[in-house]
Amino acid sequence: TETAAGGGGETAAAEGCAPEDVTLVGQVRNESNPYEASWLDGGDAFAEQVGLTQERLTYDGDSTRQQEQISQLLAGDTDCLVMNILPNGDSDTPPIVEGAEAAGAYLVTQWNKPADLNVTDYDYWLSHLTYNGVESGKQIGDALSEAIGGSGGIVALQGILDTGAAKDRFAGLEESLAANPDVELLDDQTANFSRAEALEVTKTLLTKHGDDIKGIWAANDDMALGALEALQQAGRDDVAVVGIDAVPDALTAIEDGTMTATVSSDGPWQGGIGLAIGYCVATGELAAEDIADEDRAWYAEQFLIEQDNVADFVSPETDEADFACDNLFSRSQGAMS
Amino acid sequence: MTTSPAEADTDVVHAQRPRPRRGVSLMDAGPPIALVVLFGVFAAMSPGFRTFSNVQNVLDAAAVLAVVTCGISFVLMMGSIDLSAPGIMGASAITVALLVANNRNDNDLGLVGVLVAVLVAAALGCLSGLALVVLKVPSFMATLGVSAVGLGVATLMFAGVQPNISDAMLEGWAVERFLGLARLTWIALACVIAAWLVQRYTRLGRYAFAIGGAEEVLALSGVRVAPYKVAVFTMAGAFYGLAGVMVTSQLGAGLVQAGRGFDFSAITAAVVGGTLLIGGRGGILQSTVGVLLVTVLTNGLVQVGVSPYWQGGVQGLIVVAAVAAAVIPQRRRNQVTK
Amino acid sequence: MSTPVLAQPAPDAPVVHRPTVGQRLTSFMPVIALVVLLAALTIADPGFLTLSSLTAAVRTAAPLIVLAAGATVVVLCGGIDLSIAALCSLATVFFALWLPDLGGATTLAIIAATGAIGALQGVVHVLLRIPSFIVTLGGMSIFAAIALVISDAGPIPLSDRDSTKWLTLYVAGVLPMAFVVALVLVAVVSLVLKLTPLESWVRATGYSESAARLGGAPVDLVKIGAFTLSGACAGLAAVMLVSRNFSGSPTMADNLLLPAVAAIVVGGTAITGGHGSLWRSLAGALVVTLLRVGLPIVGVPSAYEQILYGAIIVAAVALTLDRSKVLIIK
Amino acid sequence: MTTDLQTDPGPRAPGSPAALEVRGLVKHYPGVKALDGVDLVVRQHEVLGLAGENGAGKSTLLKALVGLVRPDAGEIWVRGEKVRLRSIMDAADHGIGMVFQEQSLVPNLTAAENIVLGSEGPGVRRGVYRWRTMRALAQEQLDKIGSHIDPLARTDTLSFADRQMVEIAKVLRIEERTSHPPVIILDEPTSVLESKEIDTLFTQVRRLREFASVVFVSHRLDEVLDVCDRVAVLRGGQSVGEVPAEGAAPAELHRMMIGSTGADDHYHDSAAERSDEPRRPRLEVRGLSGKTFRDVDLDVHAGEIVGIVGVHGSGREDVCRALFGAEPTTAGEVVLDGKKLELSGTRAACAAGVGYVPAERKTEGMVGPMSVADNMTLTKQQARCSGPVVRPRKQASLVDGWIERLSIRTPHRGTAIQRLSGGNQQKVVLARWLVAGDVRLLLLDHPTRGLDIGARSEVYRLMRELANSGVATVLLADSLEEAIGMSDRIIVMSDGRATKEVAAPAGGKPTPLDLVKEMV
Ligand SMILES: Nc1ncnc2c1ncn2[C@@H]1O[C@H](COP(=O)(O)OP(=O)(O)OP(=O)(O)O)[C@@H](O)[C@H]1O
Ligand SMILES: Nc1ncnc2c1ncn2[C@@H]1O[C@H](COP(=O)(O)OP(=O)(O)OP(=O)(O)O)[C@@H](O)[C@H]1O
Ligand SMILES: [Mg+2]
Ligand SMILES: [Mg+2]
Repeated sequence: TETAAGGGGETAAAEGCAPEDVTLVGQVRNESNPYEASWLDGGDAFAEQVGLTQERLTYDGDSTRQQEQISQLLAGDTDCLVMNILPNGDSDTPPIVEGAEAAGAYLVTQWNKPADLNVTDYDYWLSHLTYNGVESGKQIGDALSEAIGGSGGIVALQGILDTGAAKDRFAGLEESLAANPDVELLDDQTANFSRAEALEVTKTLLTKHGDDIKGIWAANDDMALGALEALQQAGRDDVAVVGIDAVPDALTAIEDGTMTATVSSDGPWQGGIGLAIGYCVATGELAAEDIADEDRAWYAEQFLIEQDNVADFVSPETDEADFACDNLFSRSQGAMS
Repeated sequence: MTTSPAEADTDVVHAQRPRPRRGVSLMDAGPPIALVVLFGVFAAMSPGFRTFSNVQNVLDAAAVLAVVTCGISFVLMMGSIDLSAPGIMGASAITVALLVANNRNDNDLGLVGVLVAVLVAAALGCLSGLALVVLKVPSFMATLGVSAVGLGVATLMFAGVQPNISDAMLEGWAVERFLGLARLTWIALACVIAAWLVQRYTRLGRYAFAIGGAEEVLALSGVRVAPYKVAVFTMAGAFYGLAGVMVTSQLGAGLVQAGRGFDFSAITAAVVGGTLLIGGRGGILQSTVGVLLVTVLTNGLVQVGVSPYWQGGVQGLIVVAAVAAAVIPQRRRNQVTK
Repeated sequence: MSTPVLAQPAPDAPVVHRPTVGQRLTSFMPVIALVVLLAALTIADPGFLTLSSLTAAVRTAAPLIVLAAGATVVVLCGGIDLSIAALCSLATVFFALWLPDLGGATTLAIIAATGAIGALQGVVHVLLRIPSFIVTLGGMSIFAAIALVISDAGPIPLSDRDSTKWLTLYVAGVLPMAFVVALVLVAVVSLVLKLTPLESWVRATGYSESAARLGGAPVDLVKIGAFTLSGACAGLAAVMLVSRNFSGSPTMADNLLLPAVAAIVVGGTAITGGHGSLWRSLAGALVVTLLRVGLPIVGVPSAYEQILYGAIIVAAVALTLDRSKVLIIK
Repeated sequence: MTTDLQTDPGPRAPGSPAALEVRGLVKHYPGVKALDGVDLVVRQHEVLGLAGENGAGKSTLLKALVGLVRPDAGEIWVRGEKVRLRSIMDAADHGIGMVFQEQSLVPNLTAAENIVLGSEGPGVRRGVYRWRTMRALAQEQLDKIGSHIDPLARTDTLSFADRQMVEIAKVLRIEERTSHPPVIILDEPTSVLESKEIDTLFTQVRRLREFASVVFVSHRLDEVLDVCDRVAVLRGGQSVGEVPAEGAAPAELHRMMIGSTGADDHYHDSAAERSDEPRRPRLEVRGLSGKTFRDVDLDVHAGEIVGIVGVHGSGREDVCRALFGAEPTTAGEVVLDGKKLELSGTRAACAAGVGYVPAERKTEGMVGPMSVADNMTLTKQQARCSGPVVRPRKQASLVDGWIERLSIRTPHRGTAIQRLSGGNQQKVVLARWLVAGDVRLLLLDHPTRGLDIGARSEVYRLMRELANSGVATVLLADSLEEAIGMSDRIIVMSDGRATKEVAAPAGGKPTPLDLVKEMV
C-alpha cells in the first residue's frame, strides 16, 4: 500500500539531509531498567559518533503515553527525524508506523510487531528487528533440560501475557519440551517480567511443588533473578534457573554458577543500530529502496550464554564498525518468518 | 405564654437501654470470619495449601504488604488516601542498596544505611503531608505527585546500573529464619505491634482516628490538626521506607520498581479488613487481617491452580464478595456508602 | 384555630447574588493553569507552540477527556470509579471482535455494552452497599481478566479501519474529530445536568448522601446513572483509542486510570464529591496530557521529568482547587 | 420592670470589673450584617440570658467571644482588660468556653477523650495516652453534672442527650485551665434535652454561678427567665435592651425580640371542621416491627395530627423513619390511602406522597454547601420544572415566595444553607415538603427544634394549615406541651410498643401528667 503521505511528499528528498540537521530519537519504556538504560546509552554512543545528540524518551511502560509522545513528536519538525523505537506491545506498532509514514519520519522498530504488519508496505518504516523469541525460549529450555539431566519437573515464569515476546518465548519452551519428553512442565504462572513478582510466585510454586521442581524457566532475566532469590530464601541450591536478556546480574550469576543460562540481547547495540539505519537513510548514504526485503524485518544474532562462554559477554561494548552504513545488517540471522 | 415549661411534674423516668458501646463489637467480626472461611476453602481444595511450609510462606509473603499497610492505615483512618507507596518504596530501595555494601560503590553503612533510607522515605512522606496542609492539595493528588517525585529521585540514583547488595545483615533478613519464619516476617510483626500501640496509646494515633471522625470538631476543641496530619504522612512514609528496604533485602538488589502495585494492594487490604476509606473506622488490627486475607487469596489461587489469565479476575471477585459479606451484617439505616 | 399572625419584619431586600472577582477567578483557574503550563513549555522549547503541536495535543487528549468526564460525574456523587481504564481496554477488545459482525453499529453497541457494565457496578454498589472504591477495584481486575481471556492475551487488529476513520478526521482542517466529540460530550452532559434537576441531585448526593436521601432525592438512581455514564464514556474512549491504534488490546488503556483521576482533581473537582464540573475535568485532562507528552518532548530527562511531573501536578491542584467550596481537605 | 434598661457597664465601675464586656461589635457576612454594633455586659457570678429571633446574631456573637469569629469592629474586654481572641484556645486561656449549638463531638472517640480533647493535661504524657488518668479526669467532669455515662463508651453509641451532657462536661474542663472565674457559654443547650436532663442542667448552671459567669441561649423564653438573672435581647444584630429576669414575662421579652407585640399563644387547637364520620384512615400501620420497635399499629386520618410521645429510646423516631423507608422493618404492613406502601426505600415513600423532616438537621436535614433554593426543591422537581427540564425562573419565584412566607432570613435564595442560622435552616427544610405541594403524609421529627417563638408559631400554623388541607401528620414533638397542643390524638410509645392512645381534641386536652404516667 502506498500510504498517502501528506508530509512525505515534500520531505522524501532522496538527496538526504545534512548530517547536522538530523534529529535522533530513542524511545524505550524507562531508564530504571538496566537493559533499556543501556539501550539509550548505546544510542547516545552512536549519536556522539556522528556528532549529534540523541533525544531520550521514556514512556514508563504506558502504551497510551508512548503514542502521545510520538504524535507530539511527529507534530513538530519531521524533516530529518530518525526514530528508534521500542513499542510497548504489538498493538502499539501500527499507529507508530502509520504516524511516521504520514509525517515522513524515518522509523526503526524493535521487538514488538504484529505478524501481519509488513515493513515492506511502508516507505519510512525502514526496518524492524528483533530476536527470535521462539528460538531463545527453546535454547534456554534445552539448556535447562540438560542442566537437570534430561528429566524432572520444571516450572515456567511467563512474561506480560499479552506481549509477543512472552508468547514466542513460551512457544519456544513448548518446542523444547516436545524435544525433551522426560521433562515435565509442572506449572506456569505469570510474573509480568518483574523481579519482585517472580520472587513471590516462585516461593508459592516452591511450596506447592516442593522437591519436584528441578528447574525454573523464566521468560526474562529479571524474573530469573527473582526466582534465584526465592530459591536462596528457601535454602534450595539444587534448582537450575534460566532466563533471557543477559543483563549484567544474570551474567554474574552465571559466572557464579547459580544460574544456568541466558540468551544475549545486546542493548547498547540495539540502541545504536536503529538510529544508524535511520541516519544512513536520512543522510542519503543508504537509499531506502536499496535495503533488501530480508533486512526490513529481521532477527538479530543471539547467543546462548552459559558458564563456559559467559566471560565473552560480561562487558558488552558497541563497536563503531557495527554502525557503518555498509555494515548495518551484519548481525542479521535472516528475515523474520 | 407556655412555650415550654420545664416543670418538674412532667419529669420522665429514664428507661435507658444498655446501648452505649465500647470499642469493638460483633459487627467487626466480618473480615476475620471471611479470612477463616477462605483459609478453610483453600485448605479443603488444595493439599499443597494446607502444608505447614505453605502457611510459613503465606506469612512471609504477607510481610512487606503488612508493613506498607501499617503506614497506609493511619492515613486511611484520617479519611485521606495515600498513593505514594510505589515512589517512596522505590526511593528507599535504591537508597539503601547504595548505602549498604553493594556493587556500585564502597559504602558499607549497614544498619545506618537502613536508617537513612527510612529517613529519606519519611521525608518524602512529610512532603505529602505538607502539600496537604500547606498547599491544601487533596491527599490523592499530593501523594500521587510525591510518588512521581520518589520514582524520579530513585531513577536518578539508579543511573542505569543495578545496585546489588552484598550486605550480610540485609541479605540475612530474607534468608535467616527464627521459629520457622523469616526475619522479615518478624520485623513486620514488630511493625504491626508498634503501629497498634501508636494507634491505641499515643496522641498521634488517637488524633489520626479523630481527624477521620470529625476534623472540624478537633479545631473547635482547639487542636491544631495540621501537625498531626503531617506527622501521620511522615510516619506512613517511614513505614513505606522500611518496606522498600525489606523488598531490597528480599530481591538482593535495589529496584526502582520495588513498590510497584503496593499502593492499591495496601488500600485493598486495609479496606477488606475494615479500615474504610471514609476515615474514622477500623485500625491496624483490622488492616492486618485484610493483609492476611489478600495474601491467602493470592497464594491460594496459585495453589489451587487457577489459570494465570483468570487469577486477577477471581481475586477481584472474591475481594468484592468478602467486602460484601463483611458489610451486609453492618448495614444500618440510611447508610452512606461512598 | 387560633393563628396568631406575627408582625414579622419584612425579609431583607434580596441582595443580588453576584460572584466576586476572586470567585470568578477561581472558576477559571483550571484554564489559567493550562495557559501557564503551555507558556512554560513554550519558553522551555520555543518550537513547542505550533498549530500542529496543539492539534496533536488535543487529539491525544480526547480519550482522556472522555474517560475523565464520565468519572467526574461519579466523583461528583461522592464515589470513585477505578474501573474506567480496564473497562476501556476490554471495550477495545470487544470492538475488534465485534466489528466483523456488527460493522457500522459496533460503536453504538460498545457504548451500550460498557454503559450496561457500568450500570451493573452501580447496582452492586448501591444494593450491596459496598464502597464504590472496592466495587470498581474488583471490576478493574475482573474486566482485565475477561479482556485477557477473550483476546487470547494479544492485540486484535481491526478488520476494517474505515469504521473508525471518521474519528481521525479533522474539522476545519485543524480540530481533530475525536476532540470535537469529546467537547460535544462534555457540553451535552453538562447541559443535561444543568437543565434538569440532576445536577442538584448529583451535588446533594456528593455533599451529603443521607440528607439527599432523606430529602427525597433519588440517590440510588442518580448513582447508578453516574456509573452508567462513566461506563459508557469508557466505551466511547475505547472507540477513540481503537481508531488511533487500529487494534484492540486487553491492556490498551490500563495506564489511563491515574491520569484520568488526576485530570479530575487537577480540574479542581473535589474528590470528596459535590463540588466540581465536567468543564474543569476537560481543562484538567489537557493539563495532564501536556505534562505527559510535553515534558519529554521539550527535552526534560526522564528522571527529572517524573520529579517535575509530580511537582507541577501538585502545584496545579493547589492553584485550581476552590477552597471556599471544600471546607475540609482530606 | 424596665425594658431597654442600660445598666452601668462594669469595667471602670468601682468594685469588681465585669467578667466580660462587648462594645460595638460588628460582623459582616456577604449580604448580611450578622452583628451591627452589639454591646453586652456579663457580670461576675451571674447567669445572663441571651434572647433573639432566629438569625438575630446570637450564635455569631458567642462565636466571637470564643475567638471563632473575627469581628470586623468592636472591642471585647475580659475582667477589665481589652483582649483580642484569635482562637478558641485563646479564649480558653481567658477563661471563656462554649457549648455549641450544633453538637461538636468526635463521634468515633470515647466520651472521655472528647471531654479532655485539646486539654488532656495529665491524661497524655509525652504524647502517650494514660487511659486510666484520662478516664478519671472525664469521670470527674461527668460527676459534676451527675451523668452516669460510661466514659469509655464510643460517643456515637450515645444518645443525643447523653452527647449533650458530654459536651457540657467538656466545657467545664475550662475550670481547670484558668485561675479566674470562667465564663461559660451555652448556645441552645436545652433544645435536644428532655425535661429531666434540663433540670440537671439547670442545677448545674446554678452551681456554676457560684464560681463562674454563664451566658445562656434558648428559644424557650420561660426557661430563660427561669434560670437567668438577667436577659439581654438581640434583634437584627443589635442590642435592643435587657431585663432582669425576676418578675419579667415571656411576652415582654418576645415583644423586644420582634420589635412589636406578637403572639401570646403557641398551641393550636385542631380545626373543628374535621368530620368525624368513620372514614378509612389515610395511613394504616399494622403490626410494624423493626430493630427497635415491635407490633406498632397506627392510624392517621387525613387532616389529623397524631403526636407520638415516649421517653428516650422508646423507638418512636425509628417508627417514623421506617414509614419513610429509611429504616428496615421486619414485619408489618403499611397502607396509605388504601394502597400498600412499599417500605423499600425513601424514593418509594416520596413517590407515594410521604414527607419526612429528620431531627438531625445538620447531617440529615440539609445539604450544607447547596443553596437555599436547591435545598428547598430537592425533592419534588415538579416544583421547579414542568417536564424534565428545570425552569429557573419558576423555581426562583416559588422559592422566594416561601422565603417570604416563612420569613426565612437569608440574603438570597442562592446563599448556601449552611450560612443561615439554625432556625432559618430548619424553616428551609420544612419548606421543602411544603413546596412539593402534594404531600399526603408528613412525618415531623422535632420540627421546631431550635426555632424561635415566631418561627415556631409559624410552623404550628403551617402544620395546622396543612392538616386542614388534608395532610395526615405524625408529630414527634419537641416537648410534651407541644405534642398536646398540636395533636388531635396522641400515641404513647414505650419500649418499642405503642402502649396507649390518648385523644386530645380541642377543648379536651390531656395534661402532661396524664401522658407521663403512660410513658414510664
Ligand atoms: N458563616 C456565615 N456566613 C454567612 N452568613 C452567616 C454565617 N454565619 C451566620 N451568618 C448569618 O448571620 C446571621 C446571624 O446568624 P446567627 O447564627 O448568629 O443567628 P442566631 O441568633 O444564632 O439564630 P438561631 O437562633 O437560629 O441560632 C444570620 O442571618 C446568618 O444567616
Ligand atoms: N435497643 C436499641 N439498640 C440500639 N439502638 C437503639 C435502641 N433503641 C433506640 N436506639 C437508637 O437510639 C436512637 C433514639 O431512639 P428513639 O427513636 O427511640 O428515640 P426517641 O424516642 O425519638 O427520643 P427523642 O425524644 O430523643 O427523639 C435511634 O437512633 C435508635 O436507632
Ligand atoms: Mg444560633
Ligand atoms: Mg427522637
